[in-house]
Amino acid sequence: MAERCAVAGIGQTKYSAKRTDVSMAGLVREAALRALEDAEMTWKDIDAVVIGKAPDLFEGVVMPEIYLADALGAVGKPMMRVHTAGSVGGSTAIVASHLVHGAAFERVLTVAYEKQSESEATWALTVRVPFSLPLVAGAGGYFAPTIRQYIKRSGAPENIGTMVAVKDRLNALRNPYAHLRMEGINADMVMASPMLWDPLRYLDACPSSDGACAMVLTNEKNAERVKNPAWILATAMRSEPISFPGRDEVSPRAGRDAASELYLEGGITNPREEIDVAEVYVPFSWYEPMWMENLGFAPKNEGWKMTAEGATAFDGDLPVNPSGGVLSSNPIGASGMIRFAEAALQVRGQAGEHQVDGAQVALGHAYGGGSQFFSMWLVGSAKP
Amino acid sequence: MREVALVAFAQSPSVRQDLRRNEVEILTPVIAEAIRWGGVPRKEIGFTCSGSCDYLAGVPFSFVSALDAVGAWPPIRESHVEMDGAWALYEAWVRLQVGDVDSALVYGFGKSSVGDPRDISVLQLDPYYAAPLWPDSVSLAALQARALLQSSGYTERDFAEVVARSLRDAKRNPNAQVSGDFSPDELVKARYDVSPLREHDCPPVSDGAAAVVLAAGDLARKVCERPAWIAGIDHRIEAHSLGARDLTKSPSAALAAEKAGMGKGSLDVAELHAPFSHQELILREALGLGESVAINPSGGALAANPIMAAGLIRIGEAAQLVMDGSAKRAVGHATSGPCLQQNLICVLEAR
Amino acid sequence: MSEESLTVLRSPVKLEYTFTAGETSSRFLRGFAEGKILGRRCPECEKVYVPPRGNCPICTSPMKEEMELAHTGTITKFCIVNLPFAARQIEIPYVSASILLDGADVPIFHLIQEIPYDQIRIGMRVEAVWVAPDERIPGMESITHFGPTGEPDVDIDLFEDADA
Amino acid sequence: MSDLSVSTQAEVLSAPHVLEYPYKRSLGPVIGRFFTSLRERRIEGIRGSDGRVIVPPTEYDPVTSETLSEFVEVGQAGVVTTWAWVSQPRPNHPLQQPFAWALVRLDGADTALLHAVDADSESAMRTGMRVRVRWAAAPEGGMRDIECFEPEPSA
Repeated sequence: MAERCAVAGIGQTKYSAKRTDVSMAGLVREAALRALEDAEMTWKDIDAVVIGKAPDLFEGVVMPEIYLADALGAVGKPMMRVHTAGSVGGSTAIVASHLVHGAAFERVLTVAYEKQSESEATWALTVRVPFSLPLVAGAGGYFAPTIRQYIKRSGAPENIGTMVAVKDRLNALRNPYAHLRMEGINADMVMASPMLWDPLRYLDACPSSDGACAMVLTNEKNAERVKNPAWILATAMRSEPISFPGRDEVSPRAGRDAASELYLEGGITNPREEIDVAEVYVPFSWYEPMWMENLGFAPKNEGWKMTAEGATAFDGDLPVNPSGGVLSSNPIGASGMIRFAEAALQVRGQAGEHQVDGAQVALGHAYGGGSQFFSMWLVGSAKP
Repeated sequence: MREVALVAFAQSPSVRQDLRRNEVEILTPVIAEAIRWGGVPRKEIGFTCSGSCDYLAGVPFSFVSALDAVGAWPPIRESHVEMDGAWALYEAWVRLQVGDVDSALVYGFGKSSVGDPRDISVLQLDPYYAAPLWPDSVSLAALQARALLQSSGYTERDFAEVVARSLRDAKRNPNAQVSGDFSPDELVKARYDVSPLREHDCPPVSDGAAAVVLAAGDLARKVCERPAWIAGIDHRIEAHSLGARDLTKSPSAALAAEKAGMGKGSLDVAELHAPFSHQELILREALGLGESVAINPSGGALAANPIMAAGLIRIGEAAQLVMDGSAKRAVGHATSGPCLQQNLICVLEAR
Repeated sequence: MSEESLTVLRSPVKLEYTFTAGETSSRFLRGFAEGKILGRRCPECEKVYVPPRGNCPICTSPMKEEMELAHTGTITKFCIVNLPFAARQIEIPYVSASILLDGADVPIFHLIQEIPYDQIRIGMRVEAVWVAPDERIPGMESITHFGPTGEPDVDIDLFEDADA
Repeated sequence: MSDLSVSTQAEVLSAPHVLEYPYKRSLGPVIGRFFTSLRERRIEGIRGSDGRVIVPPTEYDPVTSETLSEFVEVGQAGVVTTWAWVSQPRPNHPLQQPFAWALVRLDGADTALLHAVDADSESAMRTGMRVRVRWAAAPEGGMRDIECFEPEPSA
């Protein structure tokens, strides 16, 4: 087994529509400092910095690690920038863990962020490219058709999406960092919100947020100096092309293959039983049942039953997105790392109001592009 | 540290403007050649990592379509850095150190002809203090060149000699875009672009791609007669604001070289990623490269500069010389950011 | 000059590009000017791609064999767009759909019209509606939209995996 | 020099494509204060961990990465530490007639500020010369409130 790796510190910013009180450096700095304080470390304890974010068009800053070197204490150190579209927050954490697992770095700071209020998310995602029709209307427009296929194929009742939208927003009320904290959120509110990309309504969709998430990953020796580190049990990444004959976009094989490798490496034979809590990348409500099937928690076409039966609720047998998930906070570049970090918080027993009692093994999951990039990790309270 | 080697390197001819092909069409034959030459069947490659820049193509997610050049089916372990392909090689090297994977495909690509790289590079700068003034990449390099002229014995003729040697060597490089016989005296009479830099002191605008196959331990020995072993690889970054840096030095290059163990043995050749002629002089001093070390026999970035691949090409060219037996120990260098702010050193040797 | 301190910097960015469609795409786009929808077939996988690409995304072999595709096809997925996003160039609501043309193995992406949006469904048969011949340009805009053919729906078996 | 551009197929289509957006950048405490003072025609640096006065003020120390907060007003003239002559200004450049980019260490500052110098010709430029700020007529908040620098008239 390569050098063990653990999460020793976690930092998040308050996610919100606009952070007008900080510069971009100030935003990432806030998360990084909190992660260092959590790990009881300072800048000079860090050996390398790995930063991740989604397209640079959001902020209009090319390769921002160049400008952010000073703010993240990277001067004189290795610094890398990962970009795998929506899954980037997760893949950045995995790249950082490889620096520990493989390349003998003792303490690595990894940060993922997006400051979408510098422009508009929809603009950056719908840049009109010559010779193509301007049909795609933001991420919702891209994924709504695939959701329609799932509904047709699985026979899921129409209200499953609404149930997820309500559940995640209720969970968000227990998370001080969440962007949307909607007191009294209920099905009627979701059903009353405007239909944007049939079948997705406004409240079926994630917000656009400014935010950053950071973690300090360490090797075994350093992890032992921290109380209840989150041990990395397994990591997995898979990619597939965006368009080819017979592609199953509803449950992409890249997601299934990544999950099976993850469980093999993590010694998981029955994910539904052995995983206590899952932070899953659900930017549009319907993706919860779809990812339950893709991740092997439910048989094909039956993921929606977990939502319907309350299995994925905060008090269900597999709580999904107790933090409120992407539906409640979505700085795109950071959202994947927030999933990974929230999974780590759960097994460290540090998730506060949204702590799932007795969580020992947690899944962090992210996806990106046209449902074609998947990154996921399993963390545990016990050393593997 | 697990033994990892470059076992194949391929690149496209660097051209001023490839109107015929888009990025994927340029990249596909390059990856096919690297795979064919690397001896590891495409479906057995353990990890794939690439470097590119959305802004160069003017569209978000330009690296997504590039996946078509790789044949990512069944789904592959793959990652991407929004940096030069040399950093994708570093990530692949780290990935192979973990031990569960034995081979990696690494590539970098970019069509600089689509946009204007001199302006695109401005968006790398401090978005509050520098970018709003729009100092293009040649203007910043010229500030560095002037600082060097003032603080050292170098003259503009020394710049011209770097250019003359590079473009003469480039005549032997079929992938070079610019090459020829020019005398330093002739070059110093040419018109300035941004003084003190003349057009030939600056890199050409290039479209191109490069790919490398890495293999670990016995697999490398099995598929390649003379693998170019990575004896050490490291990269470091400096503070960003130009006014707070000593532009005539490259401490991050020197530190990366020390961490990569470059000094632990004599060097036959160094491929330095110096897009501007004066930067080679700064790097030679920072790395302590004496006369015995051949510099940029490929012609370097002055002869071909496909942004996002040019750094990976330096490492590939250095590895090529080890693989074909003409060098026993070589170094490939890559840079990122304005005026050599970030530098990577890869030490390659025959074993 | 207002007294309180500045909190925002206006930083307009404008970059100009010359976008090149590349060889394969240019032939595809020029086909529209002649009222044709062109695809290419992979010699190894024997699958037809539209829009065509220089190489097959599955096995990466070059795709040279070109053929003309039918102007009829089947809706594999769609969505009714109601989002008033700033950069939109089409009146909302509009329906964008993936249409698997007869003879093709991957869908193209276009508008659906001439049918009440709540009657559009997966598996519906549609055909291309072209602009007048003299208005055709090298681009998918030469087809204004796809409309219903009136044929019975097709049960699309969408989800078998390509084990290339 | 043989610049080879491959465009053998004349009918390859190309089209202009513009990426344009009016980004709105929130500034935070340090940059906000610097631009506010610029608007009032004052220039403030910030003291680094080693006591150096950094202009323009960085939020974090370039060496120790410590958060910085102590502002120090500096002079509106200073010394050119390096420069570069632009004979053909680009559309986005600060000046549209030939000019020099320069790093200017203002009186009282220990690091240099990047900006443009409106000199008559390249021969008027040399390292070590003194230049002073020329303020923009109507400040809007930002580095262009300094329109450029101009050579200080010799005494």
